[in-house]
Amino acid sequence: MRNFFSTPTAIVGTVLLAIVCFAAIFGPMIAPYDPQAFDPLNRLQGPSMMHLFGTDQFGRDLLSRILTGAPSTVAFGVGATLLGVGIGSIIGVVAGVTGGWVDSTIMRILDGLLAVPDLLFTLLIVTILGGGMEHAMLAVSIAFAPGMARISRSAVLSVRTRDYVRAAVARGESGVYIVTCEVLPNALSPIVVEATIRVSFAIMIGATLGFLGLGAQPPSTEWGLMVAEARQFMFRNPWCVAIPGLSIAIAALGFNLFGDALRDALDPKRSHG
Amino acid sequence: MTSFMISRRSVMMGLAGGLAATALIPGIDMSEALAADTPKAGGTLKISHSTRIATLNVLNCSGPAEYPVVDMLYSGLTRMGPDNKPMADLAERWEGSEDAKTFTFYLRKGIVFHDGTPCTADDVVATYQAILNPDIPAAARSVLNMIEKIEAVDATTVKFTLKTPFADLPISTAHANARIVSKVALSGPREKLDTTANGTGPFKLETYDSARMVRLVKNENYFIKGKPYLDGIDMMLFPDLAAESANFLSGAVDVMLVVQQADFQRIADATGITAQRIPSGRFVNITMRQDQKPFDDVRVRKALAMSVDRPTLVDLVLEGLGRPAYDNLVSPEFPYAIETPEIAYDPAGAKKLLAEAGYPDGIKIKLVASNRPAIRAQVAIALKQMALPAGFDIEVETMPHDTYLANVWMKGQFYMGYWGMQATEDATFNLLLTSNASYEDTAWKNKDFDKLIADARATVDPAKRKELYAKAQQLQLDETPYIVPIFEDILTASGKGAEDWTIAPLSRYYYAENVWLNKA
Amino acid sequence: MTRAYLIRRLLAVFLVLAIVTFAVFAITTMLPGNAAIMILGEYATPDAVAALEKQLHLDQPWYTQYLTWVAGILHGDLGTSLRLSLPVTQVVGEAFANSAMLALTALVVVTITAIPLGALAAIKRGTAMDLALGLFSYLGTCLPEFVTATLLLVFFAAPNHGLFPAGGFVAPWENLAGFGAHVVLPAATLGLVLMAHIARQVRSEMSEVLSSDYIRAARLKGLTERRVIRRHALPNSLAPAVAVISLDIGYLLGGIIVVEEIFAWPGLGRLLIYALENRDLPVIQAVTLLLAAVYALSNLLSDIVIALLDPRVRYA
Amino acid sequence: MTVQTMSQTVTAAAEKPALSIINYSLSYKTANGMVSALKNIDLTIPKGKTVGLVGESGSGKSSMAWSVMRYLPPNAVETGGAIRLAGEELLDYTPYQMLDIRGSRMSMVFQDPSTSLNPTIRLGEQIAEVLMRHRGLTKAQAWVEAEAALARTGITRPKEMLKRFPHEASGGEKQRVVIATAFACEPELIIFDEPTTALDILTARQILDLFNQLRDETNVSALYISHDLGLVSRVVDEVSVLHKGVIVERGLVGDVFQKPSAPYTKQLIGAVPNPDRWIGVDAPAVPQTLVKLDGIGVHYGAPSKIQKMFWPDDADKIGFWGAKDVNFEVRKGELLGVVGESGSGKSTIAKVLAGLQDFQGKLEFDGKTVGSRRAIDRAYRRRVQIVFQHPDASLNPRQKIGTIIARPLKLYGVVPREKIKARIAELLEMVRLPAEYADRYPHQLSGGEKQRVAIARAFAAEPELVICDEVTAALDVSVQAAVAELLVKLQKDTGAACVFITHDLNLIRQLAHRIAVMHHGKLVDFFDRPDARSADRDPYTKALLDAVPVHTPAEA
Repeated sequence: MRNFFSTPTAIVGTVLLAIVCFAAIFGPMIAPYDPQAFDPLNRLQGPSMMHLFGTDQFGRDLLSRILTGAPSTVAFGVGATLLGVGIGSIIGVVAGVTGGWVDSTIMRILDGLLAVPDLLFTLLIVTILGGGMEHAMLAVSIAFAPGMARISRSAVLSVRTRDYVRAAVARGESGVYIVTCEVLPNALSPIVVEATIRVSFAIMIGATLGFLGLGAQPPSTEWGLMVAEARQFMFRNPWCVAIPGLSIAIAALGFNLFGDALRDALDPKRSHG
Repeated sequence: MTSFMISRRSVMMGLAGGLAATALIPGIDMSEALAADTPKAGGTLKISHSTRIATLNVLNCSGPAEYPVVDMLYSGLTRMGPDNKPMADLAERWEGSEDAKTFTFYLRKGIVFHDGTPCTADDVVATYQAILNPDIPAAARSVLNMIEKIEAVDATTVKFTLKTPFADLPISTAHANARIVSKVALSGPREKLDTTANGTGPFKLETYDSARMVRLVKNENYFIKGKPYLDGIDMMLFPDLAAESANFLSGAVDVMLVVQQADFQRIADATGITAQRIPSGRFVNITMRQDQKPFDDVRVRKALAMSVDRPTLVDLVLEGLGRPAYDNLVSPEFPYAIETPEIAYDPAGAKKLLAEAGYPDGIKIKLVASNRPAIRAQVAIALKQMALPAGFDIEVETMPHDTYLANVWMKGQFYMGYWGMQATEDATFNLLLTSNASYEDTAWKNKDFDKLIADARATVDPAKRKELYAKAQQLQLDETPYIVPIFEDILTASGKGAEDWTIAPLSRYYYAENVWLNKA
Repeated sequence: MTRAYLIRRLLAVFLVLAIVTFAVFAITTMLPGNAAIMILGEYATPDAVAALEKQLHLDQPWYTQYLTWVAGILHGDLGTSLRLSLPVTQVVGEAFANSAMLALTALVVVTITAIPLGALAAIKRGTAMDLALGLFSYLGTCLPEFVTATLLLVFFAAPNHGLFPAGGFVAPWENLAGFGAHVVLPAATLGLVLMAHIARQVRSEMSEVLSSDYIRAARLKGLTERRVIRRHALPNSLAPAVAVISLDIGYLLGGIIVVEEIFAWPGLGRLLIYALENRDLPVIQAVTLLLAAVYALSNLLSDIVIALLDPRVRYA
Repeated sequence: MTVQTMSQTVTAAAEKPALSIINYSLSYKTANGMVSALKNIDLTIPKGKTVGLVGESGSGKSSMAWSVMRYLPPNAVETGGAIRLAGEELLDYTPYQMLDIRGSRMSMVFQDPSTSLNPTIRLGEQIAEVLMRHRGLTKAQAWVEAEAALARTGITRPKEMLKRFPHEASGGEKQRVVIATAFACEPELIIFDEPTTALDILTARQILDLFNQLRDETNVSALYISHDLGLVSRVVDEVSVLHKGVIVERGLVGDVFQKPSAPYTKQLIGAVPNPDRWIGVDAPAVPQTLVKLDGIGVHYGAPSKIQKMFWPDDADKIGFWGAKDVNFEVRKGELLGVVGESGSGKSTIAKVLAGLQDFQGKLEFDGKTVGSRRAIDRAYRRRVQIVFQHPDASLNPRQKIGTIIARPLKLYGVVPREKIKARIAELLEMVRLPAEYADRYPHQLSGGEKQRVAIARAFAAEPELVICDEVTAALDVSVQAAVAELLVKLQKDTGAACVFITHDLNLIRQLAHRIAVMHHGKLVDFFDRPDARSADRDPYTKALLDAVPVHTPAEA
């Protein structure tokens, strides 16, 4: 992981990530207004000194809503990913380590699930669970699991044939030791990288669900929902769709860039920008 | 608030004078007010709508875009006019007995279905029997269940006999889902009703594509000579509201069936557009389950009622395109509506009342709202803000409509309802408030109230009924079983050259046979 | 690339689909609420609901429903839509055709623009143009469709002075120009993300190839740069590009759901959302199965194309 | 010819030399400043002569090649000097002009033919395109020419070969194609960059012969770059020894070999394995069998149960035999050499012995019979240790050296816990590494050091048999020798037996008491070291022995 900050990708990614995380942690505290407070006299305003990002259809301060929305948005992305990675990599590692028919059965089933597009899969599950932020998060993580399982499995497999693992086998090490001490530590980095990048996807899917009315629900300040609510006013005040929309993009971008930088740093062979 | 007065005024000015009139004196036929000159025949009217026409089954369709279509395809015995009074449709006249227990309807001569087969009393009987048959899904059953028997006296005369007296039968027969279907169609496989239509309405079904467009063409044999003027109507589906309004403004569509409050101002200001606000009894109501705390106590209900700033609510969620309501389900359009006293926004008073009721430090409670239509959540969110100073700590939970239907609707303790205007006071109360109402979801169950409604139902003399309904409404106002904060106007718009388009305050009636295209 | 290989792959596809059918059915039968309530809405009377449920056979146990459904599929009959009361094959068929038109338009445009773009960026590595592409591709991958779509609407479909219709659909055989006008924005929305991703992949593949020994060898043979790129580098970076595209089809199938909903495009995506809202199980199942099938088959197809592009695979 | 006389030929310039490099220097811009790669290089290749450039990895010999071909990375900085092709200053040529010179007037043969040929283009086209580019032939003519060129490289059915793709040709065939391409336009100069390193012994030999033959036919001038002095000695007239970017010695091959002047050259030559210089331990007095391989066989890609069930008859066709009934024994304390080309199955045997590979047949260890891999117990695993070829792959990058070496100690309880630290120090000392290395991570060590650690780990278990699978193959010549000597020393100290697997016959003949030769998974020959040259050797063994260059420098 040498000279991580050598690439612009890494620098920009880290900066964006820092901004997003800052907003996620301190957002609610530094929000200038109550994100739910109405201001009937200043509805659908453009940016002004009074409201830096303008106001929405109820005259609620967009900046405050974005800031208070940050925690849930980031929490959603990270939470969903962690959960998905957790479920996925357990399955994947089990498959990769045991091999044989267990492996092939698991892989067949995963292939089946992977054939269903992520968003579609998520939609189905979230409808079962019945909408709402938590359910959406669970749905996304379930939808992520197969992909993560695949990646962690291949990571394990690639490590399994390394000489130092062979050496451990030749020494007569226990399976547990080999997996925990020899395989996992070295299989980890691709999983971590993938996870970081997936956070951005999770954020986007979450926002999309909010937009479709299946994720967060009013009066939540989740960004996707904000876009959905403001859509019918978008011609009267483009800001109230543009601001939350771009916020989503920035959050996603932060994690995406950071993940790529991480990958480049961990794996110098891979050449791309 | 001023900005709203202005915007509202400008709306008025932006519209035809006749419209302003309708806003004040309900019940004048729009066509007269708006008619530019004598109707021209011909042309195809393009109507945009944002919800699917999932079925053409007149007996149980319920979609906002399904009503206009069945109104164009089918005719009932009677039909509600823009003045909320029953008008002739298939039946040119009707008469009821003194005791309001038997009614006779006289059909027009020589009515034919779209396929050319004659429409006779037998078809009417068959249709009503189908509606009353519990095995057949039929939305009109609830307003016609007092019918004991129906018989065809001759080819054009139908006689209804009722279990209980019911003076409003000619209004019930106008029910949008009580339109006459041919005997043949009813005896055949009923699924065919979903995708085909053989009615007696002004327009015939040409193509039915629920995903894109339903195309109707002129019914040459319509029983009113010279009508309809139009050669055809295209019902075009735009699920995305922004897309719909944009297409309407670009002139790609002649009529925008439903205009969103958010868009109304913009559309009204656009040149050549006639945007209409039709005052209606459509309302949002806050359901409070009264067989459990805290709403078992009338003072709590009243306290909440005092914590709603209704005029502001009208401005915020309806963009001013509606009227504040004061917890009376009966809107001024109804013949027996009483003068409802305003309820001032008085958080302090509410707080005191709450304290008396035994909640000195307020009430923390969850208010559920479905996400469809958006107005439910909007009112809920506004209410949360308005009731805060009064000591109501409301947590709004919005949920997808399906989840709402499955888990909350008719079960929940505190949630948002949304109802279209009903045809009569009787229908309104029997929908929600009487102990055996179809959607009795408050557990209010007031015997005196039930009696008043039952009596009114049986009374023919208008004066007496007025008195009884006045009592019922007063009782309702005293008890506040529901909080009804606003009446929502019906909003629709027609583009350049689309003349005489309007919707009844009841909605569900569109008079498309009067519409004509004034295009060079 | 023997026949045996093809057959093996096809069997695999069917296996996958078999798994999908079960998964989908299991999931859909778990959905709360039921079509009857959804159809009649909250203004329906309870007895009407009961009557409808009976009419829709919602009272049977799930396994009977599953078996009848599978048997139906094998006979090419997907049942009847509960909500639209039309044969599912018809409803889904039309929607599929429309989606295909949208997806293919996007895919074709993207492919013919993204590949050269990516290649160019790789050749002109480190230049402003490369940087611009990188930026664009990141932005593209990080804007959710609904945001892109909304912004496109604001800019290009504003009322009165809009360049394109804000939504809707015109069949090309009815009016080609109309179709063109309507397809621009939705296709652009889908395209942006795809283009970003594909261009990026092609770039990285290309630059990997360009740094390979045989390219060095080709240059040291004194070949003109033109030939080195066209004859030596491009073909070798094409195969992976195809692989990426086929994977992106999975993404595309997800993307149309949102895009069609926003632009009122009468395709599978909107049908699906409508079916989900209305608990129209037969339609949900059919659409999901169809999307999965398309994805699986497109992957198979891409493998074949790759095999044709790369002799090493071809004879493996 | 001596240094002086060579420089005279340059100054005389009676006929311009094919290539003359004068006082050439090159450095690279890197994160930590300029790094000098070549310093004041003087090198001349007279017409028709071949000059060898010998150096270990990192000596800058490849940079030299790139400089001559004018194909330098953007961060390269030429700090003066001249490179002249037949008198023309290449440094003055624009990249565009160089396009016409590369491939026509000078061409190059690369180390690894499998990566230097385009996998998706038929071999024919890859030769023909040069002819079309530089000799303006039409496609048809070019293909005819290509066939002829290929024929000259001794490929039996050139027409067929032209139609094949790289992956359809063997390593040797591919290298022939590359060579054919290089010779195609009859260039004045050809640069050979380790052209045989990636090839098997026999193939390498053939390529060398081919090179000599073509050189005589075409009288081309060549720069032959290699790390292998011994090999170079067989093809070049003059040789320059490159060390850390400086030419430390130059002269006629014979002279440099017989009386090297520069200390580095001396060391280099000393390191070159010399089969006649025995450095191994003395053979055990009384031969006692330690391990006995009894009909050992390994069937890769063996048919699954289902396949056996449905297609029993072609079960044997599926997959291939990595090793088929191999029988031999390893004696206590001896060093047994196992020799073979890649794919001969020598590594398979190593895996079997180390219990990493399922096998058929019987394995007899110290009297106990082991019937299958599963039957191998920890006791056996302790007594038999393995060292792998690639040191950087055989050490877990996430563990410190100390942890790595401590592992067997803990696992087998070789020493009590409290003594482990001390023992690690001892072991490191045994492999001549400072004790503080215990706290380092593998990537902080050089290849040779890593291999020492791997060896230390093996001997930490105090084994009776150590399997060394090509342990020196990945290392530089000098390091190679050191590691070999270390092994021998450890053997002396511990008395462990060793199975030493390698492809380097010279090296093995310095160490092994007995040598097993494997070919296509079979044991084809097995003999005591002294009998290496005896007449009754298997023809394959003979071929191998003939293939490797043996040179007898004066003991430096």
